[in-house]
Amino acid sequence: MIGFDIVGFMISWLTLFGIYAILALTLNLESGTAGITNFGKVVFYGVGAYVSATLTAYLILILNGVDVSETPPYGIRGIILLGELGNKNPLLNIGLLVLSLVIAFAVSGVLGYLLTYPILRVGPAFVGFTLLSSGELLRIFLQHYEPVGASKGLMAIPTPFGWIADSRLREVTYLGLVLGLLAVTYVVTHRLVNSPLGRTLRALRDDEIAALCLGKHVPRIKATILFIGSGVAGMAGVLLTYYLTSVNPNMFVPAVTFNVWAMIILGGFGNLKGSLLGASVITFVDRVLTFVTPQLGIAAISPDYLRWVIVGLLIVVVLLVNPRGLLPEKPIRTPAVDVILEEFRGESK
Amino acid sequence: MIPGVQQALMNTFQYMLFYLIFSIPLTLSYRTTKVINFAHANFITYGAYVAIFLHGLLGLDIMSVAVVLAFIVTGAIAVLNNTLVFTPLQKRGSSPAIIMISSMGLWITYKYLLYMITDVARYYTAKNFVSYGRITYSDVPRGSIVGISFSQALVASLVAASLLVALLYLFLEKTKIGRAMRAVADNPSLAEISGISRPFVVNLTWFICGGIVGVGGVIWTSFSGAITPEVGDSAILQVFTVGFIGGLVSLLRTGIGAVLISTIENVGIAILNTYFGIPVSFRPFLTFVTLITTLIVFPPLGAGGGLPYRFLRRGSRK
Amino acid sequence: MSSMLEVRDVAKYFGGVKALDGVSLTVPEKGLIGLIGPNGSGKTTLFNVITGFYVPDRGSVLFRESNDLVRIDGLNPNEVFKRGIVRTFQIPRLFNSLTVLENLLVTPLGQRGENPVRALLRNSWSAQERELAKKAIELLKAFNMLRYANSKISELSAAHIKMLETIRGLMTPAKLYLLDEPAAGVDYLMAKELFTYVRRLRDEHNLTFFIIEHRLEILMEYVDYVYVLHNGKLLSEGKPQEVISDPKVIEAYIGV
Amino acid sequence: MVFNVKSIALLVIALIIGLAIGYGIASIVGGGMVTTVTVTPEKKTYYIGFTLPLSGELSSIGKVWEKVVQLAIEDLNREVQAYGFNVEFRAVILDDGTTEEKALQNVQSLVQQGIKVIIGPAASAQVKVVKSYVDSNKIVLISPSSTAPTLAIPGDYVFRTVGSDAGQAKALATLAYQEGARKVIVFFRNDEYGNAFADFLVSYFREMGGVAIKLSYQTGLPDYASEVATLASKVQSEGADAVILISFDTDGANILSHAAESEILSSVRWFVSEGPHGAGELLSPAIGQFASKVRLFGTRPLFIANPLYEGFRDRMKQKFGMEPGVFSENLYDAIKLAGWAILRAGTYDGEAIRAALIEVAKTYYGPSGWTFFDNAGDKALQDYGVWAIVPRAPEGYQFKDVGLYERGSIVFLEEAYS
Repeated sequence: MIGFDIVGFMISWLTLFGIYAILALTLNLESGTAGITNFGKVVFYGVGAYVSATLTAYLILILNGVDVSETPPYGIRGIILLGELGNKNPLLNIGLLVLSLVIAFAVSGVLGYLLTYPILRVGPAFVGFTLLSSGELLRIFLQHYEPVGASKGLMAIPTPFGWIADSRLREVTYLGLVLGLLAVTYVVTHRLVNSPLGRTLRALRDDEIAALCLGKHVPRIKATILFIGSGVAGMAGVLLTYYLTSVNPNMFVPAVTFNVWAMIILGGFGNLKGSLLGASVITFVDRVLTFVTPQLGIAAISPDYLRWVIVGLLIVVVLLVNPRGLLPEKPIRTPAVDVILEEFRGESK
Repeated sequence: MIPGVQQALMNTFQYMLFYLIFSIPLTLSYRTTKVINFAHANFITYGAYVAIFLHGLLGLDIMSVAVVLAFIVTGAIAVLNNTLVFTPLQKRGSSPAIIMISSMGLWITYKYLLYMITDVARYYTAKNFVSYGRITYSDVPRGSIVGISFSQALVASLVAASLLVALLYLFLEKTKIGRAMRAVADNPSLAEISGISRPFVVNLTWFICGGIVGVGGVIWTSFSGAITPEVGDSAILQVFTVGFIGGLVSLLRTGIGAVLISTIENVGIAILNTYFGIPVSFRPFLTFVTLITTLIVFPPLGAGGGLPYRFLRRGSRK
Repeated sequence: MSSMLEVRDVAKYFGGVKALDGVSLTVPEKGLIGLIGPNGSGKTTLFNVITGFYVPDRGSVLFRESNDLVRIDGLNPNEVFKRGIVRTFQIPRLFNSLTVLENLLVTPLGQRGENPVRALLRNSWSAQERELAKKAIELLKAFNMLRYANSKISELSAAHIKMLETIRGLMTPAKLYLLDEPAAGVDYLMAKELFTYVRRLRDEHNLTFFIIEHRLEILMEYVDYVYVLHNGKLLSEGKPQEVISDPKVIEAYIGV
Repeated sequence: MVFNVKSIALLVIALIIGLAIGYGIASIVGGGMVTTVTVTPEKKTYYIGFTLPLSGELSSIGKVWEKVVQLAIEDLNREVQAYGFNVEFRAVILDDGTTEEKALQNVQSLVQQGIKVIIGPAASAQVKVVKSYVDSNKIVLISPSSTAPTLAIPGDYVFRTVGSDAGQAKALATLAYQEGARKVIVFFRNDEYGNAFADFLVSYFREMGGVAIKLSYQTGLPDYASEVATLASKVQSEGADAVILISFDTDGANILSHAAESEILSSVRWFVSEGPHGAGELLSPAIGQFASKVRLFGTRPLFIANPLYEGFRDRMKQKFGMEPGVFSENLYDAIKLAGWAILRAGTYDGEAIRAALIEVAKTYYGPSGWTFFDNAGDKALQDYGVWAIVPRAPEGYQFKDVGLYERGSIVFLEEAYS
C-alpha cells in the first residue's frame, strides 16, 4: 500500500451513496410505504440519465454553432468537440444542469404515471414483473436508437462544474450538489410519509380493497406515487450521468434495481432513515472491498460473486429473521398524535 | 413465402416444447402455493448444470442419468426453499409481495452460488464452465423422418413434454393425491377440513415443479450452442410471460401462451424482418410488447393479489 | 317511509352460473333490513353489485340523493362510498399496520393532506387533521374504545375489530350500511351486543342498515324486515316472524 | 429472539468500524513502509493497478488475463533487476465484473491508494466511464482490449495497446474477398463493438467491389437458434456466398453450433472476428467438422511468426496449463510498457509517466509486435493473423494460426483445410 487518500475516498463514496440513497428513498416510498412492488426502478433512473446526457451533449454542440446532423455527439468528431467546447461557459453548464433535472423529472415521472395503466388491476407479482420487463424493453430500445448513440451510448458529456480548474474542488462541489438533492428528497419523502397521504398509502399497502371501499381512488394514488418516485429517480439518473460523464444502454440492467432493493430491505421497509442506512452500508462495503480484496491475493472464487451471494442471502435472512429490517417502520407523525396525547393526559389528570 | 420457413417452424415447435416444460410447473406451483417464485430461473440453470458437471467432471454423456439426478437436485432445492423460506413467511402472515421479494433474494443467491461453484470447478480442472458447449448424449436417438431432421433436443423435449402433459393429467385427475393438489389450489381451507395434509401437498408440488423444470434444463444442454449460468435468467422473462398469459391459473391458457410466444419469437420476427426490415435484434422486444398488450387487453383480474375487477372510467355506466 | 336503496330486477351471470337472476328489493330509510339465504344463494354477489365491484348484466341499482333516486350501478366502489354507502366484510378488512385511531382517520373524504403537494406543506392540513382527530376520539369514547386508540389492530379482540370496521364509516356522512355477516365468528352473546350497537347507531345517527346474516335466529330479534335469497332469486320476504315460518324458507334451509 | 434489530445493527456497525480501523492501520503501516524504503537503500516498490473482468460477461478471458498479469509482473521484475534497477513492481488486481460503475469505483480506489498507472478495464464502455476521472486526476490508463473507434481521442490519458477495429475489419474484409466471397451477410452483435466493426467491414468490403448486407442480433439471450434461422433465410433469399460473424466467445460458439446443423449455412463460407478465438466450445467435433466443411477462417490481432509471441505462449502453457486467449499478448505488453515507463519517468507522477510511456512505446517490441502509439494513444501498428480450427492428433480440434495480413493481402503460411 502506498498511501491512502481519505478525503478522496470520502468524496467518491459519498457521491455514489448520495445517488443510491435518492433511489432507495423513492423506492421505499413506492414499495415500502405504498406497496407497489417496483422491480423496474432502473427504467426511470436510466431515462433520467439519458435525458440529461442527450440534452447536454446536443445543446452544447448546437449552442456553439455546430451542425449536429453533420457531427453528432456520438461520433468521434462530436466527442472531441464536446471535450473542447464543454467547459467554456459556466452559466451554460449550470443552466443545462437545471434544465436536465427539470426535464428528467418530468419525462421519468410521466413514464412512471403511464406505466401504471397496464398494472392497475393486477397484483404485486404482475406489477413487479411488468416493470422489470419494461427495463429490458427500454434497454433494447436504446440500443437501437441512433440519436442517443444506440449501442455506443454517449460520452464526454460536459459536467456542470467542469469549468472549476481544481479537480478536488470540482469533486467537492459536485458532492455538494448530490447531497443537496438527497436532502431535498429526504425532506419531501419524509413529509409525504408523515401526512394523511402517507397514512392512506399505508392503508393501500395493507388492504387495497378496503381502501377502495373507503372511497380511495386506488389507481390514481398509485399513479401519483409512481409519478413522484419515478421523477425523483430520473433526477438521480441525471446525477449519475454527470458523475460518469458517459451513458451506455448496458449500464441499466436489472441488477441495479436489485441492489436498491437490498438497501431498503436491509435498512427497513417503510423506514426512510433505514434506506439511508442501507444505502450507506452497501455502498461503503462495496468500496471497502475494493481496498481489501487485493490484499487477499488471487483467490479461486471471485469476490464479486461472494458479494452477490451475501446480498441475496441478506434479503432472505432479513425477511425471515426480522422483516422490518435494521430500523423498523415508525408510526406516522401527524398532529393527530398530539391530539390523542393531549386527550390521554387530560384523562389521567 | 418466407425463405427458410421450415427452419423457423421447427424452431417454433422446439421453443414451444421448452416453454411448456418451463411454464406449466410455474403455473402449477403458483396455483397450489400462491407463491410467485422468481427462483424458478434457478431450476432451469441448475438442471442444465447438473448435466454439465456430470459431463465435464465425470465425462458422463447419458441423458437419462442426468435427468434423474437433475430432477432430484432441483426438486430438492424447491422443497428446501419452501421449507426454509416460503412456509415460515406464510405462517407469519407475510404478504404475497414480501414472499415474492424473498424469492428474488433466493434467485440472486442461487445464481451467484452457481458462479462460485463454476469458479471452484475451473480452479481444479482448468476447464471453463462459465460457457459450455452443447452436449451430445449417447442414449438419445436422432435422425430424420420424411425429410424432417429430429435433433436430440427435439426428441428429448417431445418425449418430456408429452410425458409431462399426459402424466400431469392422469395425476391431477385420477389419483387421490393429485385431486388433493387441485383441492388445495382451489380452496385451501376446505382441503384442510377434508383431511388432506396441506404441507405435504405443497412440498410435493414444489418437488414435482422444481424437478420438471430441472429436466427441461438438462434437455436444454442438448439444444443450446453454449450454456452459461445466465441461461435461466435470460429465459425467465419469456417463461413468466407465457405463465402470465395464462394468468398463472389456467394450464390451458399457459399452453396457448407457449404457442403464442414461440410463434412470435420465431415466425413473427422472420416476417417482420423480411417485410418490414425490423432488425432481428428486436426479438426480445416483441415478447415484452406481447406481455404488456396482454396485461392491458386481457388483464388476469385479481391474479397475484390485485384488484379483482376492472377499474371503470369515472362515472361510466354499462 | 321513502326508500333509501332500490334494487330493480338485477341479474349477474358468471359464465353459465346465474349468481343473481332478477332480484328486486327496497331498503327503506332508517330501516334495519336483513338479507338471509343459504350458502351460495347470491347474498355477497348482491352486495358486490351494490358497492360497484360488479356491473350487473341486467337491471339497476338506485340510491337516494337528497330527494331523488339516482342510479349507482356501474360506479366504481370508491364513488359508491362517496355517495354514502359503507360496507363491511365477512372477514374484517382493517389496516393492520395502522393504529386504531389511524384506521379511523383514513376514512374521511376530502382530506387536504391527501393531496401530494399540500402534504408537503404541513400548515395547510394540520388544522383539519386536528379536527378529524377530535372527531375520531369522540367516536372512540362513545363506543368505549378510547383506551385502544394507539393500539395496533392485532391487539384488539374479534368483537372490537368488527366494531371498529363498522364505526369507521361514521367518520363520513354515511347514510347506508351494508354489513356482511357481522356476527360471523363471534359467540352468541357478543353477537347480541353487536346488534344492540347497530340499533343504537341507527337511532343516534339516523342510519339505514342492510345486513347479510347466515344465522336467522340472531337476526330475528333486531330487524324490521327480511329478504330471503335462494339460487339468485328472491324466495320470500316479510317481517322476521312471517319469514321464519314460511315453508319455502324452511325447505331451502333444511332441504339443501 | 437471538437476532434482534439492535444486535444486527451493532454487528454491522462494528464490522464497518472494524474495517475502517483495520484499513487505517494497514494504510498507516503500509505508508510507513514506503517512507522507510526511501530512506534505506532497500528495494523500491512500484504498484500497478489493474481492473479486470474476473466476473461478468468477459470473465472467460478475464480469468486467463489474471495469469498473464502474474507472468508479466514476474518477467518485468526479472528484467529490470537484470538491468540493475533496484526496484520491484507489484500488481493490485481488482475485479470489475465487466460493469461500468464498478470499473470507475475500482479506478477511484486504486487512485486513492496513490497508484498512478492503471491497466484495464476491458470493455470500451467501461473505459468511457473512467476516462474523465483519469484525465482530470492525471492517471495513466492502458486498456489492452478496448477497440471502440469513439475512444480514439488525442491528448488524453487513455492508451490502448491494441489496434482499432478498423484495422481488423480491413483484414477480415480482405480475407473474405480474397477467398472468393462476393456477397456476404455480416452477422454481428448489436453492441458498440459489433456495430462499429460491422460498419468498417461493410465499407471496406464495398470498396473492394463486394456486396455486404448487415444483420444484427441482440446479446444476452439464452440461445440464438431463431437468429440463426433468420440468418439462414437471409442467406438463401439474398443468395449470399459467405457469412461474416462478428461476435464474442459464448454467443459465437452458440451461433456456430446452430449453424452447423443448418444445410443452408453449411454450404456457404464462414469468416469470423477475433472474439470466439480461444473458446473451448468451438473445439467440439460438431463445430470442428463444420469448420472444415465451410473452410472457416478468422482474423485476430496477432504478430504471427513472432518468436516473442511463441515464447510467451509456451510459457503460459507450461506455467499455467492454458493457451493465452484474445488480447493476452496486448495485456502483457501493456504491463511491460507501464513498468518501463515508470522507470524512465524517474518519478511516480502521472504526467511524467504519460510522457515516458509514449517514448518507451516507440522502441519496445513484445509478443504483440511493435507497440508505438498513434497520436490518439492507440497502437499504431497492429498486425493481424488468420486462424482456423484444425484437427489435433490424436483426437479433437485446436485453433491454429495459419496466415497473416500483409500489405493489403492475406498470406497463408500453411494449408488449413485439406
